[in-house]
Amino acid sequence: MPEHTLLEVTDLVKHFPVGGGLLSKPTSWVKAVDGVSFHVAKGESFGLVGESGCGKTTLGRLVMRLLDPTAGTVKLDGKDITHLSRSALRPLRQQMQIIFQDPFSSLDPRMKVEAIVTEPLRAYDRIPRGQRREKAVALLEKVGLRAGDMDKYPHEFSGGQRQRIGIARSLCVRPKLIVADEPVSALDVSIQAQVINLLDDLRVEFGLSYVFISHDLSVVEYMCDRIAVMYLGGIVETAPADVFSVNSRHPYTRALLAAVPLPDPQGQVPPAPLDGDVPSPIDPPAGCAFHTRCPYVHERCRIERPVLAKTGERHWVACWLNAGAGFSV
Amino acid sequence: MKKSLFVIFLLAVFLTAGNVLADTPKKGGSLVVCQAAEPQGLDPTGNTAAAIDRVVFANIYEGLIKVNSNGEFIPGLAITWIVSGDGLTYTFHLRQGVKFHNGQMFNAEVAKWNLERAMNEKTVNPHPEYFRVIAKMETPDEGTLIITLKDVDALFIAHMAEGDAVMLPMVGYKGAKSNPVGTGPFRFLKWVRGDRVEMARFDGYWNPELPYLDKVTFKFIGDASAQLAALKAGDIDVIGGIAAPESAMSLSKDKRFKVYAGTSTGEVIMSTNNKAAPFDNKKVRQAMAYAIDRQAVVDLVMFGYGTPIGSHWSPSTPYYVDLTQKFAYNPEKAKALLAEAGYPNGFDATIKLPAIYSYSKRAGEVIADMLGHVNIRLTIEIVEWGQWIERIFKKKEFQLTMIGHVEAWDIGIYANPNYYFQYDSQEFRDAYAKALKAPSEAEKAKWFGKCQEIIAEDAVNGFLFSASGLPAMKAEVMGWWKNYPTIAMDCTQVWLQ
Amino acid sequence: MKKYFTNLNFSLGFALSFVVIAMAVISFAWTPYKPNAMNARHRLEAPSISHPLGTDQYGRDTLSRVMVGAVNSIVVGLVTVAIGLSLGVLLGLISAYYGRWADESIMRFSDLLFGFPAILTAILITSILGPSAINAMLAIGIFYIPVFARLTRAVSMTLWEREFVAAARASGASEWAITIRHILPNILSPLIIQGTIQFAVAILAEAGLSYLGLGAQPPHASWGRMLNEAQTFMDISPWMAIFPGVAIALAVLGFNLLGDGLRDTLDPKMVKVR
Amino acid sequence: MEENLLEIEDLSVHFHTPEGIGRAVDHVSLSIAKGETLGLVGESGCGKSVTSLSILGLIPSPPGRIHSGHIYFDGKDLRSMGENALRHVRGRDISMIFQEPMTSLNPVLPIGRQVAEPLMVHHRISRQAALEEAVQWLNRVKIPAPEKRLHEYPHQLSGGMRQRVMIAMAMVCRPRLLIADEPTTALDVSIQSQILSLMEGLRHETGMSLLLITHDLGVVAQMAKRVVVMYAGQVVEVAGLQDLFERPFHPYTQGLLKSIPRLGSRAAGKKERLKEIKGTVPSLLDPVSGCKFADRCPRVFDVCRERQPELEAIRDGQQARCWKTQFSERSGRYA
Amino acid sequence: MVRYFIKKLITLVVLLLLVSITVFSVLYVLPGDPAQIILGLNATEETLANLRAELGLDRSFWVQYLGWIGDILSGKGSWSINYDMPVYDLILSRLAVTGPLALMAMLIGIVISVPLGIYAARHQNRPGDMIVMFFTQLGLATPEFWLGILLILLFAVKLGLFSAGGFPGWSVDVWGSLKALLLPAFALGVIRASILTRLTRSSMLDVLREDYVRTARAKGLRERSVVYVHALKNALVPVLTILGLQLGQLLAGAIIIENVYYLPGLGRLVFQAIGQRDLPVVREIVLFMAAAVIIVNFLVDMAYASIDPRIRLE
Repeated sequence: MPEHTLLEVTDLVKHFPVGGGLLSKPTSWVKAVDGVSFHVAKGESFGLVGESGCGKTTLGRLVMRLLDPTAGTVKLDGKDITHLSRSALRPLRQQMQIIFQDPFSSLDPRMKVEAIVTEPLRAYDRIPRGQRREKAVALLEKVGLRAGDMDKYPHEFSGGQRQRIGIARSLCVRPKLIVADEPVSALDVSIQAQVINLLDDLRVEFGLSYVFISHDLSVVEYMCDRIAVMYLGGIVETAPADVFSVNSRHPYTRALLAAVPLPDPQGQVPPAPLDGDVPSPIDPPAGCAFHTRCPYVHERCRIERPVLAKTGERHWVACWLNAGAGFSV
Repeated sequence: MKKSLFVIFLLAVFLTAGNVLADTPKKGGSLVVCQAAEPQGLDPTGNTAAAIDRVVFANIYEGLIKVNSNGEFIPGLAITWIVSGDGLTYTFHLRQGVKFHNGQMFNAEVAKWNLERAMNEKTVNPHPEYFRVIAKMETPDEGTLIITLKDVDALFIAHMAEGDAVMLPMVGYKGAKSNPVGTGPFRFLKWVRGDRVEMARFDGYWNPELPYLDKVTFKFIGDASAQLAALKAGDIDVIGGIAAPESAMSLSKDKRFKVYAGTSTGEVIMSTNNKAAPFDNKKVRQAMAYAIDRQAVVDLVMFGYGTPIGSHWSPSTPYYVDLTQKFAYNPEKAKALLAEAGYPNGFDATIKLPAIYSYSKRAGEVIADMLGHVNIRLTIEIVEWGQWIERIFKKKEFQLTMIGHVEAWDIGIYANPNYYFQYDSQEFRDAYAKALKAPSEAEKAKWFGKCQEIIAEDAVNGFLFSASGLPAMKAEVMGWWKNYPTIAMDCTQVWLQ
Repeated sequence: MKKYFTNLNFSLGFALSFVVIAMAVISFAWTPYKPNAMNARHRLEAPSISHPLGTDQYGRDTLSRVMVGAVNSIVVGLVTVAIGLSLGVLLGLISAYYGRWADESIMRFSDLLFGFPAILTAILITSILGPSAINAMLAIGIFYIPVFARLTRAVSMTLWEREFVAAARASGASEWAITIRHILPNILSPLIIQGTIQFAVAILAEAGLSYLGLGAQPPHASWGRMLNEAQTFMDISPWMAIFPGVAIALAVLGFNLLGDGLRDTLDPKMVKVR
Repeated sequence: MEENLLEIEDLSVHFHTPEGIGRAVDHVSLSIAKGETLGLVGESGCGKSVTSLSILGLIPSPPGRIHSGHIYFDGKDLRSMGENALRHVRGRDISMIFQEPMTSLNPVLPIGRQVAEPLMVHHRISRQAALEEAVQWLNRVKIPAPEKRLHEYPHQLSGGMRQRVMIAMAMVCRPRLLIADEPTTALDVSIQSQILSLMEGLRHETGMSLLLITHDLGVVAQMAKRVVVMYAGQVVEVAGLQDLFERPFHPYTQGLLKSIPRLGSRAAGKKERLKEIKGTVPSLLDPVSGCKFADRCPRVFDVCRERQPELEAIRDGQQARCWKTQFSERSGRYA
Repeated sequence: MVRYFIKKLITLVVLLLLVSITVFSVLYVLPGDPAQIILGLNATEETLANLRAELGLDRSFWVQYLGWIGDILSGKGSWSINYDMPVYDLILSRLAVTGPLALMAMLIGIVISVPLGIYAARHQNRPGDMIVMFFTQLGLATPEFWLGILLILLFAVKLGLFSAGGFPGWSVDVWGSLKALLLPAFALGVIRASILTRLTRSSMLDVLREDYVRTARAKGLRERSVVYVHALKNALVPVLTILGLQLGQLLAGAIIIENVYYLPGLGRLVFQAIGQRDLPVVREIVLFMAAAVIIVNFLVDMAYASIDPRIRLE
């Protein structure tokens, strides 16, 4: 394990109750995150990729302790924050911040930009108004907005600009870790590039670590140093970005990669690499969660759940084929 | 033993009737009578509510003695009654061959049983004291009932003529509340709750000439304007008593209808809590009496349909003394009296008005305005009937209230210091006791008159007016009572032209 | 402010409510006659120059009484909305925040209240406490608690799920700070809108209770009771039954339109919660 | 040149809002040949969806209104057709599928009914027969156990299945043109590839034309033969697939292509900084006198801000709306 | 569906139980002695005590409550003090007035509102819509009892076409009884229609903006089937909720209009029974009314489920 591990997540589990009321117990549980371990080094950009419902967003919020995990631990800078109370967490919030997907929902429509970007400051100490404004100006300029935007309301901005405001807010307390939850998914292509570049620049400038969550493989590959692929609440593979597209080993990862339409003039549609839908996270398949759709499924996959096994430099795969017989495609 | 004898023959009834009616009565037809309040059960011996008596008394049920429209006692199930000289023994000669609607026979035994039932300690008769004056009863034969009283009771005959003393059959009396059986001219058909009570001519009535009508329906329409509309639309023939005098006003202008502005037994009074300051001060009460312009009250509240009174006695009841001039309207005198009583700047008080009676609400508003002119500032609080009973009548949590006392001969309530207005006067109690034991008419008149004067002088309550019964009907309805000296709407001799 | 007045609903509503409020305010200083002064010589008069809306059965001036009645209606509106807002918002916030059993029990409580027919409950309340203006307000106000609680709950529940709340949490804001800084400002405009509409509803409800004799007590003028008194005089002086009703309708129309106008301008997408 | 199945000429659609008139579609012309797949590409709000909705007269009105222009389908002007005649074109000759398969299906009707409905309306066949055909189509779009599914409701299906139902519904009358408005945007990539290959298969089988509206250049690259690029309500470039990706002419098109990260670039050892297009899309409400892209264009000239360029041909099958076309011809300053 | 049904049913039962306890305790503390009211002002203390014992008023709260619930569950019900008959029969006879009144009002409301609402939605912001919306605003602002009074003024006082109130009774005069209910039902119905029209309109507008309506149009459906098949069924869901709420409230809440027209309905009965302290009647009717509201809501939930497969198939 590399030195300077900033974030360490071990066997994290989150189950959400379904149904249930005043008198009745929940009828079932959504196993949104089901035993996930990973770590993020200082300055590293770690990508979490997967299809909708795979648990990546829940995982992001668990890391931020916006949700309380059902089991497992989260360590930030070596400190176990899994069971810290809200007030005990408060000082630690300076070290980690989050950026959200929806630039409309993530900004309070009744707050002015100045108040929004400096909100993280208000949780700690009373900073004089003048100083706050100075800080806000600096932040806005850092993300490419103007000081004059400070007294506007969010609805006066376009989607890309709002996302910049969200980024400014997350930078306010100089965090070490930023969880970016689909930060560019809601943006138009031409705006996406602006935000991606901004995030990339900021990372260098502030020495940030990212947990970068996205469903878009191209963006994740571009942004991240290491990529984890999630399927039904579990990580099936983590691989360094530079080998991800060519040397990934899990059948699901390969299928995903094959399904991405490349912006090159092919003029034809390749056959779909996967059939059927993702099973329900309420009742995930036994054994390997992917076995219902896996073209290489064999007996063991149906019974026993594979664990992540190292197959290369910083490259781990949870698949019986890889772990056992040294499978390669 | 010298006996005085009152014998009034049936013939006399016919004579009286003949005088009243302009034409020869015709038989047949049906009549729909409207009354505001629906009775709560149909047994007058279990409840004093006037609504019950109005429907069933004299129509379905009869007592030993009846009252005619002039307030005179006439034979009912007793043909004659003889009172002994000492006023203690009453010998009733009962009518022979009288049948109840269910075929049971009426006789002295039944009469005795009824009276005993009313005095019984488990009784729910609201006035057991009417009967508990009886020391013993004898039934020498089927047609004779001899009652011996413990003490002289001047009102015994009057009480025997009230709804509390009607005769029920020994078999079938238990259902009286919903299925009344009596000896009256009409037999009960059905009661559609919330709407009407129907009764039909009883063919076995002891007077084969009566009643004239084949069917009588009592319909309950609570609101004045709906009553009026129903009468105009022809849905009903008679409004037993118009609740809103404004309706009488508009009806009396219409040739198709007639309205009688007769008298009733009721007195509308501003009941005053005589134990609550400042009303425990006689001068304050008298000042209020001066401050009230009774004729104006009658005009504003009743549109003129009513008679001002000066004491707790209705002009239609025997022995009435007109005391209205005792405290003739004089606001200056009222102010002077108030000042004397220590209230030169007047005072504030609350008057609680029962919500169910529009006359009392209206009278309350008018009185509040009038007393305001002498600086008695009244706050009006409308009280729902259940609350009125609980808070005002039982717990006496009030200063002033407004209510009509409809029972005849009820001046005795002033002899009870625990009655809700809490009037405590030995002088009155003595006078009342004397009145009750008065052996002669002259003595009775003297002492009942004295009673009226005492409470008038003490200005116990604000004596306002006796409301007219205000029966209204189609022009062709004949024989309806003009005055209501008792609580009944006697249809026995009503006929249609 | 200009954007409000370009809205027809708002302008009309504002004008009507202004008239009603002005009527009430003026009545404190001046009415054509003393509203409670009886005059046996002038009773049941038809509208004329000296009595523009006629007189009632005691000869009181209807215009004066309609003016004073406006005070009554406005006070009822204010008090009931205040009752509903203060308790309803609190319950709604608790319900939305704690969810689970707190939510469940508060919502069942409001179901229970909704299960009782409103008028009937009002009648029961007044028969226990006695009929009075204050008790009528209480009876109406109680029904506003679930109205505002549901609205607050519905709106704030979606707010708690919004990402800016998560962002505030991630910034270390306490739950209390989030409620004050984010939730309350965002539920304010739906509450104002609903409050205006409930204000109108309260005027209607009070008129109904007064009509049954359960509202303001005589001699104080209230529109509903004036109508009740007028009913028996309908064939003698029908105008008595007209003007108080017109007053009610205009006042309610005014505040309803005001509410709709506010909704149009403040919060076009707001869902009406029953 | 092949015969065009659909021809849109100089179409303008305006939205009347309290804030002013929004020119959602501004003099747009395009055509689709028989059997062709045309890709219509652009960012949100560029007018691509409005263009497609106006073909069948489905613009929400108010506030939208077709201001001018013609839409010819098979030679007939759809705009001058009566509502009733146009209704017979909808669902029979031209079908549509939409982005959100959840909201585009009626939640309270069973899917069989919804799929069969166009048949009952246009072919006037009995419900039974229509349902039988619906089963066949559900089968063709690879919905397992279609007989059973007939009676199910949209919420019981996954997103991918719903979009298959939408496709079946659009196909039952064998339309000659299918308009697919962002058909896979709401879906995951693995489902997207299923839907795309299904659509391509059906197009191939039936020989219908396909108007594919998308913002995803990758999807276009797989499906289309020819591409129309829209920006701020205008067509800015029309090109064959190869030309578009290899020789994009309009600076906007060029910018788009350079601004997307390409999968596999890290493995190839090159992480180049993305070329971003600065600024944001202008509001449709503001009347712009010059080129609408001028404010964001890296090579803007004075003339760009003053006059609007026309769509000009650059080479066979490629057109662009840019003053560059003029310069390249007259002064050769640009190639 | 079955799960949903059972869940709703349990809620219903719990709610009814809570209502019954609430009703009973409220009436338990209600001041006013029924015995005194029955026997009148001059009754003696002894007679009063006798009657109280007979009515069971001297027993403890829980004994009375359990006795009452027992009577209700056994189908016996209680006995009216005033009317001396089973309260069930009393309710039934009054329901014969209030029931038809509520249904007629509802019917009038629906018949007016649904077509108008759809019309207004389809002509949004055009003159027709504005006129409809204006009248519904007026309707919302008009107290129903005032409308009732105005109707009396016009049809009874001026034109003499109707009587100003009262009810002849079904057994006496069916036509007359219907006629007696017409004006009050109209007054109630018109006010309800205002609410329902606005609701139908806004619900319809929402639905008409939905994607699946666009889909239906794109399929080439006739506008009629787009509106009445695809849109209406969805639009009716919120309308149904309010409809149920209104019907429940009408069954219970016609008190005022019954007072305006002097109809011997449930509302008037309970209003009077409170004044007379006929507690068995009050209790049972309040429970009945609350149950009516709750049960109608339950039925609405079920109707909902049958319209909306998302609930039905949960």
